[in-house]
Amino acid sequence: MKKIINDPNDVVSEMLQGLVKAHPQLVYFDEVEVIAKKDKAEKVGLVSGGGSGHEPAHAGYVGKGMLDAAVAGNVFASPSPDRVLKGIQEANTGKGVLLIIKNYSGDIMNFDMAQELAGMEGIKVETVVVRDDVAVEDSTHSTGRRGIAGTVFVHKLAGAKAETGATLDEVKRVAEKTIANVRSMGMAMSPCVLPGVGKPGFLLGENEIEIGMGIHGEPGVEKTSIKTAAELAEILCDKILADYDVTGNEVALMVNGLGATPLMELYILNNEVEKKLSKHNIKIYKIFVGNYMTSLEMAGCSITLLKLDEELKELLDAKCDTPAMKV
Amino acid sequence: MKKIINDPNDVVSEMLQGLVKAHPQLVYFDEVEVIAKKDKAEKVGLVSGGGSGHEPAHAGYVGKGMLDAAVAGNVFASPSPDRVLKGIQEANTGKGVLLIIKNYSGDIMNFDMAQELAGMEGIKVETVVVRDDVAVEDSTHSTGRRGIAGTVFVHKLAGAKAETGATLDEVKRVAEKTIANVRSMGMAMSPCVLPGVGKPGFLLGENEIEIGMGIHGEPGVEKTSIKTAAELAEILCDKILADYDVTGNEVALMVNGLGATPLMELYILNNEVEKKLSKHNIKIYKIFVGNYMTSLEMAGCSITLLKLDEELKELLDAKCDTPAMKV
Amino acid sequence: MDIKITSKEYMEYIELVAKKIELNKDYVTELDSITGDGDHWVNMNMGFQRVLKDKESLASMKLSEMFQKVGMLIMSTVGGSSGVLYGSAYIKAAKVLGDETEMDINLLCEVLEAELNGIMERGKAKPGYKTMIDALYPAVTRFKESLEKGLDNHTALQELKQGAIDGMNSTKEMEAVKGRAYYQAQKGVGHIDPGAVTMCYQIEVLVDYLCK
Amino acid sequence: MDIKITSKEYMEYIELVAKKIELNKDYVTELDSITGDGDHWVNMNMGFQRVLKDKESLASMKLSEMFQKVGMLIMSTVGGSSGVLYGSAYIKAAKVLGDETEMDINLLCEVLEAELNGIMERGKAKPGYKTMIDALYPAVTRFKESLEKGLDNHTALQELKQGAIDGMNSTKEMEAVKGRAYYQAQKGVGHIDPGAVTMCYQIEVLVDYLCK
Ligand SMILES: Nc1ncnc2c1ncn2[C@@H]1O[C@H](COP(=O)(O)OP(=O)(O)O)[C@@H](O)[C@H]1O
Ligand SMILES: Nc1ncnc2c1ncn2[C@@H]1O[C@H](COP(=O)(O)OP(=O)(O)O)[C@@H](O)[C@H]1O
Ligand SMILES: [Mg+2]
Ligand SMILES: [Mg+2]
Ligand SMILES: [Mg+2]
Ligand SMILES: [Mg+2]
Repeated sequence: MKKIINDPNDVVSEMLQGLVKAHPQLVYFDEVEVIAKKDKAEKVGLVSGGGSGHEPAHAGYVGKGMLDAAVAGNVFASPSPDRVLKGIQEANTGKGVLLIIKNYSGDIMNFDMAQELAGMEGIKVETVVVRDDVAVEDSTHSTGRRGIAGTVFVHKLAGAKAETGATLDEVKRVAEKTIANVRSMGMAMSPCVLPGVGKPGFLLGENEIEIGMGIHGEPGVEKTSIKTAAELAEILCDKILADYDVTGNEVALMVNGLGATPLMELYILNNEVEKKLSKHNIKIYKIFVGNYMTSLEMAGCSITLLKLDEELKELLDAKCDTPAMKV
Repeated sequence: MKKIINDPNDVVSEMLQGLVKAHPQLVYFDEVEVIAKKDKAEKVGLVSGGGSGHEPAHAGYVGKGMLDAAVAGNVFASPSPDRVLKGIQEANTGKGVLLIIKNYSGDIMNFDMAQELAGMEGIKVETVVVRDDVAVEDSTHSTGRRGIAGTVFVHKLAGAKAETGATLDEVKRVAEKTIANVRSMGMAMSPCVLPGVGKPGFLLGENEIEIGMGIHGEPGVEKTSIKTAAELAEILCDKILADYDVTGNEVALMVNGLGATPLMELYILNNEVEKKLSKHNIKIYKIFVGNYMTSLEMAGCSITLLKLDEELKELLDAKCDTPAMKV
Repeated sequence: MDIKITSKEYMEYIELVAKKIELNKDYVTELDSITGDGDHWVNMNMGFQRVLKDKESLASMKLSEMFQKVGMLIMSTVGGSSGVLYGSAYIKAAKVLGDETEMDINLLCEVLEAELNGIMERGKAKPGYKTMIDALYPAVTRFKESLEKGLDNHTALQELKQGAIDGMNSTKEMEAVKGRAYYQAQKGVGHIDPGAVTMCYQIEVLVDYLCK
Repeated sequence: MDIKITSKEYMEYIELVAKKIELNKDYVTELDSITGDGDHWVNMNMGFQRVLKDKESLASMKLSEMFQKVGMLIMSTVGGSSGVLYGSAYIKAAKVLGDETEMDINLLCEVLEAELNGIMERGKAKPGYKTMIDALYPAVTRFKESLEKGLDNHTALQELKQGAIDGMNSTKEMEAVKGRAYYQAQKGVGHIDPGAVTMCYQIEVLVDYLCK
C-alpha cells in the first residue's frame, strides 16, 4: 500500500486538521470529526456526512451557499449519532437543520438516531435521503438505490435555498425536488485500498472495468472490457436515460472522477457526454467536471444528470464559496 | 492501458473541446490547440503553455486574474511556435504579452521562436522562465532547474498585476520576483502512461517511491522506500529550505497532487507540512491543496513555497476566476 | 424470588456480559465473517469494554440516566450497525425507567420490550429478517406472556432465556433480509446470525445473574 | 559551372532530400534511440513530407517567401527540437534572400550561414556540443573559405559536402552537451549524432543536385 499517511487509524482526523489549516474559515471539532463554518449566519442549517474516503465530500462542501457542517465517519463507515449530533448543534441557529443523507443502511440508522437526539435537545431536524445511483436497486451497503455524486447537487441547491432565508420546510422541499430530479451512473477501472486493510478490496483484470460499481467498491452491474470514451458516454447515459427520460429538457451535468482518473480523461469524457446528450435533444445548462465524490484512489468516473426548471437554475447559479465548489 | 480516451492521437483536442464545453467563457482554437478568454480586457496579455498531461495546467488557469491564453502541445511535448504565436495573438490587446515558460529545452526554443514571430507582427512580447524545482540542477528535459507547480503562482501573481492595468515591464517584474521567490520539491509513487505509448515510462517497486522525480517521469534524486506523511513533509521541506532559507518569513504553500493521489492524502500531508514549517518559524499566509500541476495518472505530490512580501500578498489575494483556481 | 435491580447491580451484570463476549471472540467473528463483514465481535467487545471503563460512575447514576449514558457510550464507540442499534435500544429503555431507582420484574419486562422496539424501529426490521431481533423478540414475548399468565419469577425468567436461545437457533435456516448477510450468495442460510448470538448471550447472562 | 537556384529548383532539391531521408529510416531511428528518444527520423520525415505536399505553390513563390513558408511548415508539423531548429534556420535564411529570384553561389553561402546562425541562436549551442551544428558548421566554414580564396564553384561545393561528412563523423567521439543525449550514461560517446546525420544528408543532396 502506497499512501501518504501516518497511522491508518488517524487518517480521518489528520485529514480534517489538514483541511482547516488550508481553509481557516472552517473549524474542526476533534473526536467527533466535525467540520463547520466559523461564521454562522442565522438561517436553516445544512448538515451532511458519511464515511470518509469520498473527499472532497463532505467537508469540502462546507461554506457559504452549501453546507453548514459536515460529519465524517471512519473510512467507508458511517459516523456515529453523537458525531452527527455535534454537526447538527453546530449548524443550528434556531431555524432548524436539514440532514442530507446518502442512502446507505449505516448512514440511515446513525443519522436517524442523531435526529432523535437533537429532537430531545429541542432542535428541529428534518432529513432527506439521496438515492441517485441508477446502477443497482439494492446493494451491499443499501436497501434501495445508493446515494453518490448527485448528493453534491443537493448540497448546492438546498444550500442556496437556505441562504435566501427560507424556512426548514422550504429548504427541505428544494432538497426533495433535487433528489427527485437527479440520476447518476458510474464505472470503475481500478480498485481502492482501505488504509486500515492495506490491500485492494476487489480486483479487475488488466483490460477490465466494472460498470455501475459503487463508491465503496460494492458490486455493479457488469464487468466488461475497457471501452472508448464515446462508448462509455453511451453506456452511462443510456442507463440513466432509460430510468429517467429527460429528452427535450434542460439539465445540469456532472462528470465526476473517482479519485485517480486524470482531469484530461474527465474532459474527454465530458466532450463525448455532451455530444451524446445533444443527440437526445437534451440542453445542458451547466457542466461540472472534476473530483466531487470520490472513492479513495479508485480510477473511474460517474455521470450525473439533474433535470432543471427555473427555480433550480436560479439556485444552481447562486453564489457559493466552499473549498471544493465555488460558483 | 486503462484510460477514458478515444484515439490516443486525439487526446489533446478532445480534452480542450471538453474543457470549453464546461467553461463557455473560454474559446478553443483547433489545430493550434489554444484556449483563450472570450471577453478580452485591455491589459497586458498573459500566455503560458507546454506539453499536455499536466492538467489543469495550463488551460485551467485561463480566466480573469490569471492567463489570457494557454497553448497546448501534445502529451509531454512542447507546442510548436505557430501554436504559441496564436496564443500571443489572442492575448494581445495592444499592451504587449508576457510568455510564462517552464524551463524545458523544447519549450524554451519553441516559445522563443514564437516571440520572434510575434515581434515580426509588431506585437511586443516578453518572456519569463520558471525554474522552481530544487530537485536536480539539470534534467533529461532541461538545462538548469525544471519548472513545475510553482508556475501556477507565477500565473496568479503576474495575472493579478496585469489586471491592475500595469505595463508589460511591471507585469514582468512581478513574474520575475515570483520566480525568484518560489521553490518546489516533489516525489512520485507510481508511473504515468503516455496515451500514445500504452505502457509506463518507468517502474517503481511495490514499496518504492522516487524523491525529486519530474512531472514527465524524468529521474529524480533518490529511489527510496515508502515513507510516512510526516517523513515526506520533512524530506521535501528540508530540501527546499536547504536551497532557500525562508525561516522567519511569510510564505504561500501549495500542496500539489500529481494526478492519482487522493485529496485525503494531500490534506494529511498538508497537516504535516504546516507542522514542519511552524517548527522553522515560517508563517503560512495561505495554503492551496489540490491537483494544480499533474503528470497524467502519476501518484505523488509536490510542495511549493513562495516567499511573500506585502506586494505579493496583495496580488495573491486579488480576485481570480478560472476553471482551476478561484480566489 | 424477588427481583430488584439497581444501577449498581445492572453494572455487575454488564461486567459479566462483557466477560462472556470477550471469551467468544473466535466463534462470533467466524459467524460474521461467513454472513457479514467479520467485525461484529470487535464492535460488541469494544462497546462493552468502553462501558466498563465508566463502571463506577455509571453504577452511581439514576437508572434512566445510566441507561441513557450506556446507550450513548456504545453508540459513540462502536461503528457499524450494532452500535446504533444497541444505542437506540438503551436510550429507548431509558425513557420507560422514569425516576425509578430499581427495576422489579415487570419494569424489567417493559425495559426489554422498549429495547426490542428501539432496535426494530431503528433498523426498520422485523422478526424473521435473520437479525438480533430474532433472539430478542421471542425472548421478550415469552417473558411477557409468562408474567401475564401470573407464572412465578423464576419460571418467567427461564422462559425469557429459552426464548432467546430458541430464537437464536431459528436464525440458522433463515434467509437474511437486512444487513450485509442479505448480499451473500445464500443469504446466510445454514449459519446462525452473529447479532442473534450476542443478543442471546446478554439475555442468558442476565437470567443467570438474576437466578443465581 | 554556374549556380542559379530558383524556387522551382530548390523544391526539386527538397524532393530529393525527402527521398533520401525516407530511405534511411532504420539507421536514423536507431541512432536517436541510442542517444535520444528515438523520434528524430519521424520528425524529419514528417516535416519534409509536409513541405512536399505544398510543392506546387511553394515553387511559384518568391525565394524569401518560400523559405519563410518552408520554415513555418516544418515548425508547425514537427514536434521536438528539430522542428523549431529547422524552422528557425529557414526563417533566418528568408531574411537574407530579400527580393532575389535566384541564388548564386555567394548568396547560397550566405543562406547556409544564416541557417547555421539560426540554429545556433535558437538552440543556444555551439560546435562541439554533438548536434546537427557539428555537420553544418564545418561545412559552411569550408564553403565560405573556398569562395573567399576564389576557388571554383565545383571545388567549393565539394568542400561544403566534405565539411558536412567530416563534421558528422566527428560527432562520434563527442560528449553531448545539449539535448537528450546529454543525459545518457556515456553522453552518447561512440555514436554519431542523428541530427548531424540528417543535416549531412541535406548538404550532400544539395551538392550532388547542383553538380549533377
Ligand atoms: N437493520 C437491522 N436491524 C436489526 N439488526 C440488524 C440490522 N442490520 C444488521 N443487524 C444485526 O447486526 C449484526 C451485524 O452487526 P455488526 O457486524 O456489528 O455491524 P455491521 O453489519 O455494520 O458490520 C447482524 O448480525 C444483525 O444481527
Ligand atoms: N540545443 C540544440 N541545438 C542544436 N541542435 C540540437 C539541440 N538539441 C538537440 N539538437 C539536435 O536535435 C537532434 C534531435 O532531434 P529530434 O530527435 O527531432 O528532437 P528531440 O530531441 O526533441 O526528440 C539531436 O540529434 C541534435 O542534433
Ligand atoms: Mg459486521
Ligand atoms: Mg461493519
Ligand atoms: Mg528525438
Ligand atoms: Mg522528441
